[in-house]
Amino acid sequence: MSAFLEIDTLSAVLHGSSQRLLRSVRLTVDRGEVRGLVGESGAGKSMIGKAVLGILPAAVRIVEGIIRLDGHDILAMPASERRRVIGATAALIPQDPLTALNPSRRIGPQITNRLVDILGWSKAAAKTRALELLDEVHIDAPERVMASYPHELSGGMRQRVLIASAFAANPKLVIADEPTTALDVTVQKQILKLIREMQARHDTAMLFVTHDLGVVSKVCQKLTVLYAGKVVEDTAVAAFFEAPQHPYSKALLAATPKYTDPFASLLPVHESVIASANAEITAADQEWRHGR
Amino acid sequence: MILLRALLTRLATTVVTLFGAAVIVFFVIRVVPGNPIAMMLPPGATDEDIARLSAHYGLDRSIPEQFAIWFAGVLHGDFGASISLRQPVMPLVLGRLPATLELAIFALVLAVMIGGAAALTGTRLRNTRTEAAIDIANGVGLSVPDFLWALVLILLFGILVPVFHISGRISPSADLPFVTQFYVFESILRLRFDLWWDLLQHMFMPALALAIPLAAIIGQLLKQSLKETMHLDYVVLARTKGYAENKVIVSEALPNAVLPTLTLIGVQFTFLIGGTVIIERLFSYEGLGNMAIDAVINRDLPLIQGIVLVFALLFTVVNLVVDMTYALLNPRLRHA
Amino acid sequence: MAGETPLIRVSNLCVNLPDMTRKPLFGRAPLLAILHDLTFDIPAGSVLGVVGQSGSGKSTLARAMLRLIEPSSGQITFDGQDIAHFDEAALKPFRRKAQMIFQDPMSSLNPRHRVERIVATPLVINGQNDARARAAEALDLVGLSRSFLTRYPHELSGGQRQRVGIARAIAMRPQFILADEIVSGLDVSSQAQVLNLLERLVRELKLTLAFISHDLSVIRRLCTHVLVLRSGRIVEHATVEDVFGNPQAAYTRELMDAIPLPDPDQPGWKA
Amino acid sequence: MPDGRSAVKRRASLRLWLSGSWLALVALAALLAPWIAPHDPLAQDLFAGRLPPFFAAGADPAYLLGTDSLGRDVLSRIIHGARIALTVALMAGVATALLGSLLGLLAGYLRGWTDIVISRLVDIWMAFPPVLFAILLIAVIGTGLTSIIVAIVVIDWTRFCRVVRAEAMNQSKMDYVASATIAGQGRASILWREIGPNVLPTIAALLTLEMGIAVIVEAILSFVNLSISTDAPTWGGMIAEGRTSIHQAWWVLVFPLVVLFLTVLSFSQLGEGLKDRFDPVLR
Repeated sequence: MSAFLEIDTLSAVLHGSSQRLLRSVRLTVDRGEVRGLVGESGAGKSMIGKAVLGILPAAVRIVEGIIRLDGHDILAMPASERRRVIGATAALIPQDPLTALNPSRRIGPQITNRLVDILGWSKAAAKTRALELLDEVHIDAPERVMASYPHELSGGMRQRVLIASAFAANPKLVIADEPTTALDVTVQKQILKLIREMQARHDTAMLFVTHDLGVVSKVCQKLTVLYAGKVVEDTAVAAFFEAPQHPYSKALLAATPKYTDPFASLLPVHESVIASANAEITAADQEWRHGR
Repeated sequence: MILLRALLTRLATTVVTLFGAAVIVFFVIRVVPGNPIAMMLPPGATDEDIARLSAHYGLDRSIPEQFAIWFAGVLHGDFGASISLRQPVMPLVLGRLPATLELAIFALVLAVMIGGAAALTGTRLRNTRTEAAIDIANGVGLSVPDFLWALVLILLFGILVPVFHISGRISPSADLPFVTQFYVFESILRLRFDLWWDLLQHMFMPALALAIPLAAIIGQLLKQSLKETMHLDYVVLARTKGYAENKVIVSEALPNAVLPTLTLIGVQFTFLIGGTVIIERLFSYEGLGNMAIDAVINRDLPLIQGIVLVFALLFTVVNLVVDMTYALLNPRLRHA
Repeated sequence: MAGETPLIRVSNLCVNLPDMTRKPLFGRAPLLAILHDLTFDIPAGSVLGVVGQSGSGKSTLARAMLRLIEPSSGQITFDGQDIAHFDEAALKPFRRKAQMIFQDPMSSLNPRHRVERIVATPLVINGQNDARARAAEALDLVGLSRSFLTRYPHELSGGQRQRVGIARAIAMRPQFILADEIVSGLDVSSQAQVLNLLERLVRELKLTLAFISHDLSVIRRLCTHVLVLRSGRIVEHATVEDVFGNPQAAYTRELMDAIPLPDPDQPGWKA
Repeated sequence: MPDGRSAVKRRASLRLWLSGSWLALVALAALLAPWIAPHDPLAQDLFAGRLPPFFAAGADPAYLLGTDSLGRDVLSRIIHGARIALTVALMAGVATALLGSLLGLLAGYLRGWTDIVISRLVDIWMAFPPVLFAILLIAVIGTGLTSIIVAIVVIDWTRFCRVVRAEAMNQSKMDYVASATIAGQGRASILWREIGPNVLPTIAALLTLEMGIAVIVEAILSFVNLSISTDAPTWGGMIAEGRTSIHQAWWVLVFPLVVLFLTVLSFSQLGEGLKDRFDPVLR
């Protein structure tokens, strides 16, 4: 059986430019698997998630490639159809819990609205489901939280609500876009454990976008490393932390701080590594232009 | 509780503002060089005439004394008597205020409708030629003040294609059953839709002139905050849930994007009311502003003071109402 | 280092600030105690790491120590002088000796000034006549070529901007520098570079440094002493070896355990 | 988004170019009025009253844009009117900007009592309808060019004060101000060297807007017969006169109205264009 999410030779450009932001990206996420998507700022990691969810900014244009979600070739679909398929099969856990909840609405409807408006559940059924989900994400007083406004909850609580909301419609794929970057470390730990727990319970495929290799080592089984929109390494997490293959991945790991080993970590990325990675990109671009 | 305390604090500052306004109007007329009595009398009046008239209006007393007397009267609702119209100021002003209020509110409604439609359309069709066209229209709309728009409208729809009335508040031939001065309001209550329609036809041109700059400002600001809101995570999240674009804009983005526009409308609405002064003059609309200009031309000091104070009161009330609405609409403040 | 007078001695420092979240729509906000009775020393030549989560008061501490805000009570003794309640005129000598590097260089570098002006202005203000030459020198020290002198902040990368912030601070040849979360906005590769640079400068220029961060790994790398803050109170204050080798406070332990190390087998993370 | 940015830039430079050209034309007309105006703007010729413009039937080619009811040449009056319009725009605009911005900067940066007093004054000022205030002031201090300029400054300083105060407050919160404090810069120096340059584009945009408004205020005052003198060739006075004879001679209203409209529009577009041009991030 083929993977649940399949991205094949996906390339995207900025409108009106020939410079590629994504360079023939290829990756798969299987059912029940968490794949980390790692890179520094500007590597295009969030853009891949956005492309899958159909929320790319208007200025970014996909020029080639296939995104197959549960067997549907979503790029080939008309927009309204695509919206329906994505809404029914995929969900997003966003980065910033402060801005990801509508400040003028109570929590309850924000969890249930997809069920009621898009999937046609009854209000009562949706409410039962929401209470069940809030219990799953370990929120103690679900009734009270449902009646609250976002500003009345702490950052950690809001992120729990967002996770509950993401899993509400039993999605087959969840895309987590830097879900703990805005949180304090102690809260981050709880949220990471929760995401892992929810993913296992619902047996979802998950694409976990992050810049933090430490986080990857905690929640992912597979890992894709991006540099300038190009996949430089695609491997299993255990193997990666054992011995990263690509020089850039190696440098990235060496630059990641580790208080247990302060002097073997936090090493600057050597210029020669950047130079060779850039040369690789140039070569790939030439080949790509040639092939078209 | 906090809201109540805020309201009281706000009322206190409002009182200070109004008192300051009263002081300034009073003293501008008296302290600045130029004898108000000499302004009142026709050229060629003798010194004796001036002295007699001064005594009659109490203008021979010291200025602080005059102010005390006048202000004591104001606190009792007595604004003195108009010199040119030989009637008490208060009923005169109250008789004209409804006409101005109806005009200003109609203009506000037009501005919100036009500006809101422009903002929503621009957001829905962002990064297209339509949005660029809306941007340009907004830019022109807010660069040119109501006075010029009024002249342009008079020229286009009063003279070139005469489809609207450009003078007066209601057709002179209409016989008026009204007991209040709120004609539009009362015509609906009395089910006199013929009169209602006639009133609207008269109001449309001046109201549109007043509305265009405000509509452009609303259109520009609301579109900008809508577009910013469209990038926020909760809106993006709604899109991933499968909602159609229109629904996302109207039910997710709009309720939050409207708040900054609302605070702006407060100040801008007072500007709009201020604009009625000259617009009423242009369209010979019998409102407070038209009366104010006559009062200045006739050097009718008590009437000028009364009208300016009523405007000041109106402005501060508008600001108060807008602030309170903002607090009520914002869940952060409502549940503080 | 024991016995030596510390460069900075903070005693019984309290800071109360207006609470903007409870500020009524109109009128004054109620006061909220941010820092409660803090007492600690920073010995000359040491690097003190201040760690805490959001709301711990670490940025308020930074602003109080550099007298951007006036403490509500307590003393801040710098070089033997209590500067806690000095006015700007009296602070003038202190301003020459203590500098700060800010978290967000987009906000801390004036967008309308070129790099040269940004780095040289403090020198000019303090009456240095060779300000331009020293600005260029400072740029050399942080490893930026002189061609950067004529650029505007928005033309630089995040790491470069942060270097300009460092150059501005060291150009004054201060005794003390306070760095407030200066690497939290950077990618790991630039982060490592900036930390290496800072470490070299501390050594070469014999600086005393207070380094505020939420990241214990970074503190472990750079600092000699650690101060752990929680809700405006000191939870633990010791040398870096003691804190990491044998943390006394349960909170410190909890903070350390919560850091996700790049290691799939880290204890405490299994489900 | 370089793509969107370049479109914005293109539009900004087009707008700068168009509005700048029109204002240059008006300025040129104002400077050279005595030499380029075909007639004396005050000369009446009662036999040549209400002549239509050159393209209409019955026109006299000597009067390109026709004549008003007193037989005065419309084109010459527009050209001479540019002098008065630009004088008012420049003097009133600059003086208003100076007064309002200074108070706004002080209130926004110093806060405390300075802010309370200035803000309260602004509140009181905003409680008056500006047009009525202007008419009242002119009625009291008398008509004439200086009076108009004084009235505009007295009334419109709040426009600068409010915006500049808010902007100065925003800028004061930026870390570059904290950084300057740490460097030992005094308050005056911070206000002038650090905050000033960041508020300047806002002031520049407001200034050109204010120039347009000043021209309008002059027109409004002419309209209620309180401007300079009924004879003097001001655009507002021509419009007022044109309004009364609109059914007989539309051109007396239309030409000065078009000129006034374009001038006011150009002033504000110039301001917006300059603001974008000055922005180091957009540039």
